[in-house]
Amino acid sequence: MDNSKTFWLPEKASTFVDIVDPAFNLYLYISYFFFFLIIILVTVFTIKYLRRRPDQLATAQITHNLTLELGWTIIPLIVVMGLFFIGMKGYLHMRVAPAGYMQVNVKGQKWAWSFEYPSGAVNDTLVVPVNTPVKLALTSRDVLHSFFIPAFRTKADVIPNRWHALWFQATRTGVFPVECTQYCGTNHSYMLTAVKVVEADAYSEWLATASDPGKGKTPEQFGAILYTKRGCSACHSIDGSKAVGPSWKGLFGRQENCGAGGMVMVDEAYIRESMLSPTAKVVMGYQPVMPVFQGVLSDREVVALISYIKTLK
Amino acid sequence: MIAHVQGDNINYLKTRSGIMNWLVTVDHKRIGMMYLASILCFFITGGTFAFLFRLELWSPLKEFLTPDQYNQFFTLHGVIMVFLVVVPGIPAALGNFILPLQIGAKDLAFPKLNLTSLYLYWLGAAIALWSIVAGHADQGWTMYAPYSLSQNPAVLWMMVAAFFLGFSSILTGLNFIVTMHNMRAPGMTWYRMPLFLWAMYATGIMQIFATPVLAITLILLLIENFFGIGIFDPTLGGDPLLMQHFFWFYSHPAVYIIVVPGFGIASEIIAAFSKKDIFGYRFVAYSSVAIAIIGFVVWGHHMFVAGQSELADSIFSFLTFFTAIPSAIKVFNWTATLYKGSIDLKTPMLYALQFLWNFTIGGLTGIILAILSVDIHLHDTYFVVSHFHYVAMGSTMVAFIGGIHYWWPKMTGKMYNETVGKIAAWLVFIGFNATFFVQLIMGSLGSPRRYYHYWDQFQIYHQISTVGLVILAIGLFTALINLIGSFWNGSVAPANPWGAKTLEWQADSPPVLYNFTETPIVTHGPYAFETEKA
Amino acid sequence: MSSNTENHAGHADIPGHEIPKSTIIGSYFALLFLTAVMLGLSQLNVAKFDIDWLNLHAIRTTLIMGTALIMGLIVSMFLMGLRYESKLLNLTIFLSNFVFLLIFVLFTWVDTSFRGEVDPTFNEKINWTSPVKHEAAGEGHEGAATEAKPAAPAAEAAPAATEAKPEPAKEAAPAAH
Amino acid sequence: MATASTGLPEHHVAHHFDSAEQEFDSVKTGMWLFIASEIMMFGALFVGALLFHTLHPAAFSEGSSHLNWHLGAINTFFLLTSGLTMGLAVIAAQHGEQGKVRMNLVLSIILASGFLVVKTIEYSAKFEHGTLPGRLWHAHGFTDPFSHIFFGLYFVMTGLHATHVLIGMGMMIWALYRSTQVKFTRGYFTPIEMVAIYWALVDLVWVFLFPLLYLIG
Repeated sequence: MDNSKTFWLPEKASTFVDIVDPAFNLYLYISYFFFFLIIILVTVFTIKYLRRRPDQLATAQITHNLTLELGWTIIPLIVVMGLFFIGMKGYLHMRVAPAGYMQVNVKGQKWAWSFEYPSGAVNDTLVVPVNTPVKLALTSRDVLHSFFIPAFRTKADVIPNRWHALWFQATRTGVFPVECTQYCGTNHSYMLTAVKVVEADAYSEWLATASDPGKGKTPEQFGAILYTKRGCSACHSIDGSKAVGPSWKGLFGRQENCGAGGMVMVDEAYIRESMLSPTAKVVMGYQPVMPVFQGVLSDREVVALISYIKTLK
Repeated sequence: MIAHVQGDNINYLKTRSGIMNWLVTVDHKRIGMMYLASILCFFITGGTFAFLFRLELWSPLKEFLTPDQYNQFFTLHGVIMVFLVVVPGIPAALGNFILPLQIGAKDLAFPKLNLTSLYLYWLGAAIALWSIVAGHADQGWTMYAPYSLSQNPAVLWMMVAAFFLGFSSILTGLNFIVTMHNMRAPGMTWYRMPLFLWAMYATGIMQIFATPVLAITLILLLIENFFGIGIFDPTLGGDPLLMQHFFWFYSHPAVYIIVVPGFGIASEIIAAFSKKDIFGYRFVAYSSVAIAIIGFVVWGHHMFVAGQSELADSIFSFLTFFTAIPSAIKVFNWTATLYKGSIDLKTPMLYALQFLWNFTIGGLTGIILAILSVDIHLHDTYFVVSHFHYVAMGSTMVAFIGGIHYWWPKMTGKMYNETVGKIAAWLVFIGFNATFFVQLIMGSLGSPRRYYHYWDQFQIYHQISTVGLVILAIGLFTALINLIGSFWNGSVAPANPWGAKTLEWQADSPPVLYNFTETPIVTHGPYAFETEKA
Repeated sequence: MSSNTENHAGHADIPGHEIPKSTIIGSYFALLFLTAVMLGLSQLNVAKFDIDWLNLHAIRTTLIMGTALIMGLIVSMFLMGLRYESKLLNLTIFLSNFVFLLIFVLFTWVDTSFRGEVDPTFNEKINWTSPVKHEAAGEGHEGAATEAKPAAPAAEAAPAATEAKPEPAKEAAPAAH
Repeated sequence: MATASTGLPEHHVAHHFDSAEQEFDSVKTGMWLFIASEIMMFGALFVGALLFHTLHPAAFSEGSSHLNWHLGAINTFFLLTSGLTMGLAVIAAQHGEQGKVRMNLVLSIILASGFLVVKTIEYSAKFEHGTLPGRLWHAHGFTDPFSHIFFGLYFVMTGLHATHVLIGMGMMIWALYRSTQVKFTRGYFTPIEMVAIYWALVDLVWVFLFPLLYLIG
C-alpha cells in the first residue's frame, strides 16, 4: 500500500489513516459534485440569458417551485446526516484506546516537549514501538499547547493542570514530525519534535539505555545529553548567542547583575537555585519565564548539568 | 400624512455642510457614509498588516520580521478585521444608509442612538489603535486564557476596545429591529420587504442576543487579569475551557453577523441585474432567520480537540450540520433566480457571481470541519484559515464591495467608471482565489496556522499565496480609486440607473434630507419585474 | 405584526396603557410575602428532619429558586407591564432571552459534567495552588512543587483505569463505561 | 423658569414618527431590546455561577454561609419598595400629577441609595475578613480550596449589579430633570415608563441574584 503523501493528505503512518482519509476523500467528491453543479448552472444561465438589448426583460418570472425547494432541502439534509454518522463512528475509534496500551507522559512547556517513560527515561523525542497502541497523557507547564502528528492524523490540546489523553498505533517505522498547533507565544512555530517509530526489539534496547542515561558516562557527558533532553536548548544557547535565556558559554564564575538581587557570582549554588526556583534571582534583561525544575530534575541530573556548564568556556 | 418642511429638499450631502454639521448630524445617511469611510480605512490598515506578514512568510527563514513582530501583526490583522471591519461592516455602513430608504421611512427609529453608536465605534477604534502603542498584543484575536492572562497592558486595552465596539454593534442592531417593526411605509408588509432587510433583521437578532456575552467574557478576562479570581486561570483552580465556551458563544454568532448581511446584498444584486423576481422569496428570507437561530447552538465545533467531553463533541457536530441546510437553500435559490432572467454583467453583478463562487467553496469547506474524525486532523491548520477567509473575505467583503458599487449612484449621485470596475472585479477574483485556495491544500497537508517558521515543503504554497495577495491588493486599490475618482470625473447618476424595483430607487440620487418628498405607498413586492412580450 | 398605521384598538393615538394602581400595590405585597417565604425556607434547618429517602437539601433549593422564579414573573408581567401589551413583540423578546440562556447553560453543563467519560484522569486537577490552601490545615491540593503523575497507573501492564472495549458501542452516546 | 406644572411646554412627536403611539411603541420596543441585552449579560454570569455551583457545591455552601443574609434581605426590601414607588410614579405621570411624579422619583432615589449604603457595609465587612477575590485573599477558617472562586464570582456579580443600580439612579435624576422641562400627560409619559422598566430589570436581576448567592448555601 502506497504510504506517501497525496495531493491533499500527508503521508500515512497510523491506524487512524483508514478512518480519516476515506471520510476526507468521500467528502472531497461530494464537494466537487455540488461545486461544479452550481458553477456549471450559473455559467450556462449567464451565457444563455445574457442581456443582448439594453431594454431586454426576463423571459419568465418563475418565483417558486415547491418540489425543487423541498428537494434541495431534504437531499443536503440526508447527505449531512450520513456525514455525521461517518464522523461520529470514526471519532469514537480515535478517542477510545484499546486494551493493552503503553502509556507515555508528555509535558509541553513554552516551546519544548518532554516525554517521560514509565521506566523513568526522559527524552525530547517520542520513541515508540511499531504496531502497538500508545497512549499519551498530555499536560502543559504554562499555557495551552496542542500535540499534532500529521502523519498519524491525530491532535489533542495540551491544557495546564490537567492530563489530556491521546492514543495512536503506528503502522510503519520511520520518523514523523510533531507540531504545536495551539498558539503559545514567540517560538510557537519552533515547538517541534518528532515521533521515532522503531521495531519492538530496537525499542526495548533503546529503552534500556534511555532509562539510565547517566550509566557509564561522566557527569559532563550526562550533562550534555540532559542539555537537549530536558529542553534547556530551547532557551539557552551554548555558543554565546543571546536567546530567551542567558547563554551558558563562559557563564560559570562570571558576575551577573540580577537587578534587585544585586551583583551575583555565578557559582554552583546560584545555578542550582536558578534551576529549582528560577524566579529567585533573574539576570537583568531576561524575562522570568523559566519553568520550575524542582521535582523534575533528580539531584544527579542537577550535578551533571552544573559540571557540563563548567566545561563551556 | 404629515408633509415635512419644504426647505429640506436639497440632497443630504449639501444641506448643512461643514465638519461640525457632519460630526453632530443625526441623519442616517451621513452616519452611514462616515461609517463607510472609517471601515474602509481600517480595512486598508488590517490589510497592510496581512500584506506585511504575508511577505515575511515568503520563506521559512527570517525576512524582515522577528517572531514577536509576526505574532503582533497577525493579532492586529485579526482584531482590526473582525471587530473593526467585518462585524460592523455591512450593517453599519450600507445598512444605516439603505434601510430607511428601502422601507420608505424618513430616518431610523432612534437617530441620536445611531450617532452614539458611531461615537462608541470611534472610541473603540481609538483604544484599539492605542493598544498598538501601549505594548505588544500578541495573543491572537481569540484571546485564549491562560495566554491572555499575562497582564500584558496592550492585551487589556484591546479587550476594552472590543467591549466598546460590541456595545456599538448592539445599538445598531437595536435600531434596525425597532425601525423594521414600527416604521415601514404604508402597504409594506413583512413579505414585501427586500431581502437585504430580512438579512439586517437576522443580524440584529444576533447582535442583540450574542454580543452581551462577549461583554461579560471581556469583563471576566479583565478582572481575571487584575485580581486573578480563578474562573479561567488553571493555576487558581479555574478552567480555560470555560473561557472558550464564553468566547465562542459570542464568536460563532459573530461569524454569522459577518456573513448574513453579505447574503442580503447578494439577493438584491442578483435579482436586480437579472431583472427577475428572486426564486423562493420566503425560503431565502426564512433561511436568514434560521441561520441566526442555529448560529446559537453550534459554538462547540471550535473546541472539538480542546478537551471537550465526547458527548458535547457529538452533539455540537450533529447540530453544526444543520447550518449547512439554510446556506444550501440560499445558494440554490440564487442560481435558480438566474434562470430565464435578463442578466446584465455590470460590476455589481460580477461581484455577486464571485460571491456565489467563493461562498460555495467557503460553505463546503466549513461542513467538512464539522465531521468529527476529519476535524481532529484539520483543526487549527491553514485549512481552517482558508475556510474562514473564503467566508469572511471571499463572501462578505466581496458582497460589501459589490453593494458599495450597486448603491454608489444612490449614495453619491455619481456613476463610477464601468470598465475600470470590471477590471478590478476580475483582479479581486483571481487574486483572492490564488491566495486562499492553495492554503486549503497546505492546511490539509498538516501545516498549522499562525506559524512564522514552516516546513520547506510548504514554501511553494506560501509563495503562490503571497503572489495572489499582491494581485488581490491591486484589484482592491483599483476599485477604491475608481469609486473615489467618480466624485470628480463620474457622470451624474439618474434616480434608478439599474432599473431595480426596491423602494430606495424611487428616491433621488443622492436622496433629500428626509429621503422622500412624500411618503411612498407600497403596492407590489420588492422584485416585481415585468416579463418580455413574446 | 400589524403595520404601523393601524391605531391602537379603539381610541385614536393614545400611547401605551394604564396599569391600575391596585395591581402595582398588590404585586408589591405579593413580592414582599414571597421574599419572606424564601427567607423562611432558607433558614429551615433541613438536617432536623431525618428523612433519608428524600434529598431535602435539593428540594429546598428548588423551592427557593421556584419562589424566585415566581417573583421574577410578577415583576416582569405586572411591574414591567408585559401582561398588558397588545402586540406580542416585547414578550417574545423577553422570553427568547431565556431560550438562549438555557441553550448556553445546557451545553456548557453537558460539556463540564461529561468530561472524563473516556479518560477519567482528565477531570483531576494537578499542580494547582489555591490561595485558600495556605489557611487550611496544610493539606488541600498537591503543592505546585511536585510534578504529579497522572492517576492512571503508568505500569507497563494493561492499565487498570478503563477496560476499554476495542470496538466502541454503536449508539450515539460515546462509549461511557 | 418653569412656572406651575400647568405652564410646562407640551411634548411634540419627533418629525420622523407619524403618531405619538408609533413613537411610544418604538421607544418601548427599543427599551425591551436593551433590557434583553442586559439580561443576556447577567444571564451569562448566572451560567458561570450555576456551573461553578454544580462543579464545587462545597465551596458555594461554605462561601455563602459567610454572607450576611440579613443585609441581603434589607437590600431586597429596598429594591422592591423602590420598584413600587417607580410604578406609582408612572401612574402619577399618566394622570398628569407632576408633583406626585417628583415625590415618587425622590423616594425611589433615596431607597436606591439605601441599597448602596447597605452594599458598602457588606463590602467593608468582606474587606476586613479578607475574603477578597484571588490574589488578594487572606481570609482564615476556610477549608474548601475553591471558596476563593465563590467570592470572585460574588464580587463580580454584586459589583456589576451595583453599577446598574447606580445607572438606574442616574436615570431617575435625569427623569426628575425632565419633569421640570416637559408636562407629563396620558399622551406623553415615556421617560418615566422607561426608567420604571429599567428599574424593574434591576429588581429582576436582584430577585435571582439574592437567593443564588445568599440563600442556597
